[in-house]
Amino acid sequence: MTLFRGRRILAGAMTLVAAAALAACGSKTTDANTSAGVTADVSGDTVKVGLLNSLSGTMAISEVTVRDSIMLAIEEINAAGGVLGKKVQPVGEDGASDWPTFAEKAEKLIREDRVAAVFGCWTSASRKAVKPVFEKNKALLFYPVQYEGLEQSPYIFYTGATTNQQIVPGLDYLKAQGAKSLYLVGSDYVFPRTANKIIKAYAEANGMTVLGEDYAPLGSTEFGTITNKVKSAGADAVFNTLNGDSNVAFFKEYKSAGLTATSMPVVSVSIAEEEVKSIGTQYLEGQLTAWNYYQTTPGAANEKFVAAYKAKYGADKPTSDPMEAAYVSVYLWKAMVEKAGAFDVEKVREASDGITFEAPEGLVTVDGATQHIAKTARVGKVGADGLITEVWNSGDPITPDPYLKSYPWAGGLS
Amino acid sequence: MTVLIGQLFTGVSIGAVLLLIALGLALTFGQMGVINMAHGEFIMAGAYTTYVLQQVVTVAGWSLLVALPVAFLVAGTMGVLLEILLIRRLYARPLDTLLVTWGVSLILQQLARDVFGSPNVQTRAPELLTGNIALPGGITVANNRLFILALAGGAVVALTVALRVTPLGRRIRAVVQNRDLAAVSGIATARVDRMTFFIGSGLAGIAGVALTLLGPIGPTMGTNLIIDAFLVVVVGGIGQLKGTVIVAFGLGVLQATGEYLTTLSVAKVMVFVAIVAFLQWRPQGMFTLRTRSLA
Amino acid sequence: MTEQLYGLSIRDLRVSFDGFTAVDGVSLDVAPGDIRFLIGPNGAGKTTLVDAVTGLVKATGSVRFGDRELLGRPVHRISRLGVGRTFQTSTVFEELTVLQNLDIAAGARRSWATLLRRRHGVPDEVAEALEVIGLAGRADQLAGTLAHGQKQWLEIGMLLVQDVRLLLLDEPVAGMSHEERDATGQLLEQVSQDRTVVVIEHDMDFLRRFARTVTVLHAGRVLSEGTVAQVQADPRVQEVYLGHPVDAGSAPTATEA
Amino acid sequence: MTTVARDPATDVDPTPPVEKPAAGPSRHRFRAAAGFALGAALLFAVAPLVLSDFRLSLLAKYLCVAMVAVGIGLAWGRGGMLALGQGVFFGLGGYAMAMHLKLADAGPGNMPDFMMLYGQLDELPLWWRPFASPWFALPATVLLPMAVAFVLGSLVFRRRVRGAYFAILSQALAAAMVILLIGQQGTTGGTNGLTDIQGFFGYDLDDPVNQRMVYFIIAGILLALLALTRHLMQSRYGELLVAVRDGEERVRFLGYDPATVKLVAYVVAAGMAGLAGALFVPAVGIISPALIGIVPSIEFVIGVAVGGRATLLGPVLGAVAVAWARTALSERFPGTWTYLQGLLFVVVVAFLPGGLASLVGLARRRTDGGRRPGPLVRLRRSRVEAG
Repeated sequence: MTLFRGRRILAGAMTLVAAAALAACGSKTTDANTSAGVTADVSGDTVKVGLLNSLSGTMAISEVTVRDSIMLAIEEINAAGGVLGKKVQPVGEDGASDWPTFAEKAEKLIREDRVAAVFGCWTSASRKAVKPVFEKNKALLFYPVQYEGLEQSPYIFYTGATTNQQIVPGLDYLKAQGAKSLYLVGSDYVFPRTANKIIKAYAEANGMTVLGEDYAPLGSTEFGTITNKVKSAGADAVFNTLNGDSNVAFFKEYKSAGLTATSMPVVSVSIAEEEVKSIGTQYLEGQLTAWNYYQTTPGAANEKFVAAYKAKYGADKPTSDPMEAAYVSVYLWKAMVEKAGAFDVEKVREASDGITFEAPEGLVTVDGATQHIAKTARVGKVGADGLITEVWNSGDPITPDPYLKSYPWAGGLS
Repeated sequence: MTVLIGQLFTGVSIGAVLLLIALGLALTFGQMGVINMAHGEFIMAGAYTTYVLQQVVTVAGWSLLVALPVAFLVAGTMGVLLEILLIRRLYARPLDTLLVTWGVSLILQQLARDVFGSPNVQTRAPELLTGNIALPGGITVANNRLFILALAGGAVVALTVALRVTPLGRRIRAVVQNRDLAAVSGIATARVDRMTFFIGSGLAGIAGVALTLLGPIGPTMGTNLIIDAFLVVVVGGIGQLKGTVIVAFGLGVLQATGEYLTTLSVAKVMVFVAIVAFLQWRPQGMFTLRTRSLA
Repeated sequence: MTEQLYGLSIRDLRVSFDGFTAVDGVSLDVAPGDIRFLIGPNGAGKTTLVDAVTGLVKATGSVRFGDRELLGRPVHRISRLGVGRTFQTSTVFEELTVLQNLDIAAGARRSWATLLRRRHGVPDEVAEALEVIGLAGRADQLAGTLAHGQKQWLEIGMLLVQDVRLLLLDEPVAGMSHEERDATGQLLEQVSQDRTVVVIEHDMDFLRRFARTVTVLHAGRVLSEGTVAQVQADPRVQEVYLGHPVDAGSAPTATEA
Repeated sequence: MTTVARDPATDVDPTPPVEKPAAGPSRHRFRAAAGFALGAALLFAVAPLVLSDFRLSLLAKYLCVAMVAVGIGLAWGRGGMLALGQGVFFGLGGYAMAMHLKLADAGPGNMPDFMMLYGQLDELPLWWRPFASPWFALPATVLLPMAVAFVLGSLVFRRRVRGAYFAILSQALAAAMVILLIGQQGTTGGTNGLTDIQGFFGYDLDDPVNQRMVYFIIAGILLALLALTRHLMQSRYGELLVAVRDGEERVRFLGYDPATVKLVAYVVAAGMAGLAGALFVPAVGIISPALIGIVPSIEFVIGVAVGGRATLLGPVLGAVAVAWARTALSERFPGTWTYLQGLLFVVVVAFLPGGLASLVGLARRRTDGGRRPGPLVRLRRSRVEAG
């Protein structure tokens, strides 16, 4: 017994001594942030970049396609001579649909592999999880998915749409079509809840009424009740921010309840060509989506992208907005590095403002102040062939405004 | 009022889905004590069977009808393989079947991902089943829900009849009530176990076919269902189908009502609280085969 | 061992499962210090009677041990009133040692402070029980490695250290060799000096040698009661057992309901 | 009730046997002390020297998982309660700690960033306020999970909900907890959870030196928990717990209330999971619903099964090994980890129920020359329920 107690005290003492000794050297939160970033390893004739996507778990469905298009861009760039004369060497990691794993893998890519930039993440939760890692290590993340805005990190470039490039134009379109009332359906997570706050503020300022707002847990596939509520509310249109599997169940239920694109159109912001394929045109035909890119978007750049993608991954594989944004993000990084003449993160950031690229979605311009991208908003309609055709666009690229500062009605939101 | 009646129907149809996915478990867990976490993946196998068949039989209505027996066979065969390869070794330690079959379910999910790809696949439902019937008073009843209700009802009746009338059914019931006595009475319990597993897993396959009418068909579709299914069986009590049926519909209506009054999230939590409360009252579930071994 | 001896008094005991009445109005008295044997054909309700007395199944009527009513109390409370039992299948803790088994049995009244400390040495009552049941030499052996008879003795030993005043033993000599039966019988006689013992047994030879009184149950009712000789002479008992020869030494193999 | 004699040879015991002192207590104690010193040396001296900052922070994360595993080993390995909802307690501890650290980061009187973004709250919600004080938050990381475990445990154990029923209920609890947390995005951060934690009681967590300090605290607490668990396992209570696992009804007939016995182990395990969650937060900088649902809760169990559920060190080594394998394999073969994880579950639980520890036991017995009655003798399960 005595021996036992002794050990316990020993352990406690060791902990305290070790902690105290080390704490004495550690910096306090009040100190100026002195931690130096990790510099990328560019000593050889290659430069490493990190690809951080979920290859397993629930998000793999979407994120694998993003990984594919990033790989396509890297291949094209390498075939054309690389970046600053160096071949780009991708280092892939699996985020496994688990946010802390994303943080762990981000740290690994930055500190162990010493990559020059990381491309990836899909969900807001994974981005929020890795954001401190990139900020702490002063490393770059290119995030390719439309998101809820209200964020601006010096070490993240957002190549997908922020709210004023997707949701607000979508609402503008509905308003122009004469919609007076809306029903909001979304998955229970950050993006839909934030999007719906914006929608409610917009509706209030524009004389529309929101008749109801429902959330389903992520992955939920039981939409009987929600459809019932939607139907009895009788809104002019439904604004849908559901994610993933839930969309399939929702649209099957929607059709069963006798609701159609003509009687009550649904505008979705998370359904791209890939999702249309897995839900089935039987259920989606005629419904609306709001994005910045469709496979059918006209232009030489897109024809080239679609052809290259299908050649590499199969003729039955559609291209979609997040894939395109991911593809574009690699080219934007290349342009920034070349303008800066170096892979150094701070120099790349300084060089970013005003970089343009003739993307498949049309001309995009990097806004150095927000590190978002000016892009054209598009509303499309799902056709019988599973492709989405544009029915409206914003004309010019919309300047990103992640905090909606230029919209008076959004004053209370951020 | 219209909405309330509509909600009642929604509740019943949620119940029918719960019943379909829980029925097989009521047999394998309720009667054999095996906690098969791969049951959800057997459902998935049924759904993918529908998808594959649709590539061959292109008329949606026929492919769905053909898929029912085929999915039963496919999932049932998977169940028998699982029983022979693993579960047979584990009858003495039921809790461990939970962990082993969870491992199996991970493997099956990844297998589905590698074979069919990560994205969900789509099947075409026959047009008849995508419509609805309008009742007086503005109430609509979805055809696919009616179909599933009928399917669930049919499965329960078929299972009940099979258990009551057929020689196999009598043997299954004998083994459930007293395995040792059945064994000394000359019943090959191992074979009965295998058949029970075949039927239980086969029912999961049928549930999978039905679910293609409602939701996504993908590698992870089973994981969302398995806990709900187990809760139904646990609350329903073991050894009898009656409890499973009542509880499935009860929970369905409870969830639909809760969801209508609050939100789906709150409704799910409500259902959980109700279950804990219920088990306080009847720890062995609603109906339990009263044998002294359970006293 | 100066504690007072109590008797068991059962009045109009009824137990039913889903409409089937397993015990149907049994009344019987076991005198303090008696060794009472309960016999009867399969399905007579013997084990159910013991289940009811120990709180394992719900029952109506009255069961008094000394002046305490047992019915309606939870199992562990009844146990703390000094009523202990064994089961047909041995139920020692096979992955604990003999000593640990006995120590646990002895400790139901221990405080948490005691429980959370390690055991030091062998408590007196445990040492005593080890001697009585003849397992002193095997104290550190895992109970699962004991021979069948030794397990049954360990069970009885656990009841002794538990300091029960009423022992209810369900077929204690089933599957034992002749030598083991004798040893068990002597153990019962020794135990009954300051305790009351009720034994369910099919083994007629064992019964003839060690029973002081016998109650015959049939179809949930008391059929006959008295000394061994009285019961054997009872024509109703002979009738019931006709076609059910219960030979000495034949282990029961069928389910008793 | 079965009186049909079961053949002891075929009636395989479900749970691996309890370790038994091999020799006299003094030798045993010496061995334990030596093992403990060795573990301390490895954790405090070797690991920090050998591993890079990044790998050391990963090890800190693994050790948190190991803490949960120690508790599961006690509740499941010794007590037979397959706690499949430990993520709930891990989460409660983690959230309690993260709430305090978020408030500390924000500074007195301020609100955490996400609340203003997503909640648009004018003031801190009432139930957040106590967490501003470390004197409330720190004890809460342990006491809150213990209290929840106490309430749930007293409800279910007293009503004799056990075995599969208990496992499934605890799983459902994890699912319900996740849904609740996600639904309250404004005050809990929703699916994002609480992220971007900067400081730990005034120390900047970005500083590698402070990360190292966090690692040492975690290692020290893990050792202390091991010592506590070892004591519990070897106490009379530990023996009683095994007895309850193997024959709950029998223990009841001995005059104990098995519900209380189980409750203690369950509550202690919950406390350990809570502590682990609390320490996970400074080590990794995030707590989110993704860490506490059904899947992570089952994953806590796999390490325990692999290492050896009924042993003291098995769960710790198993948890660290599985977590390490996951990182290593998913770095090299992303995507195939799922297969391996599944196979690991199947192979270990089906064919090696005693875990890797039973291999060690096997080897040791071989060297002992089979002198003592090996617990490997397949014992038959006490079938008290059959009474």
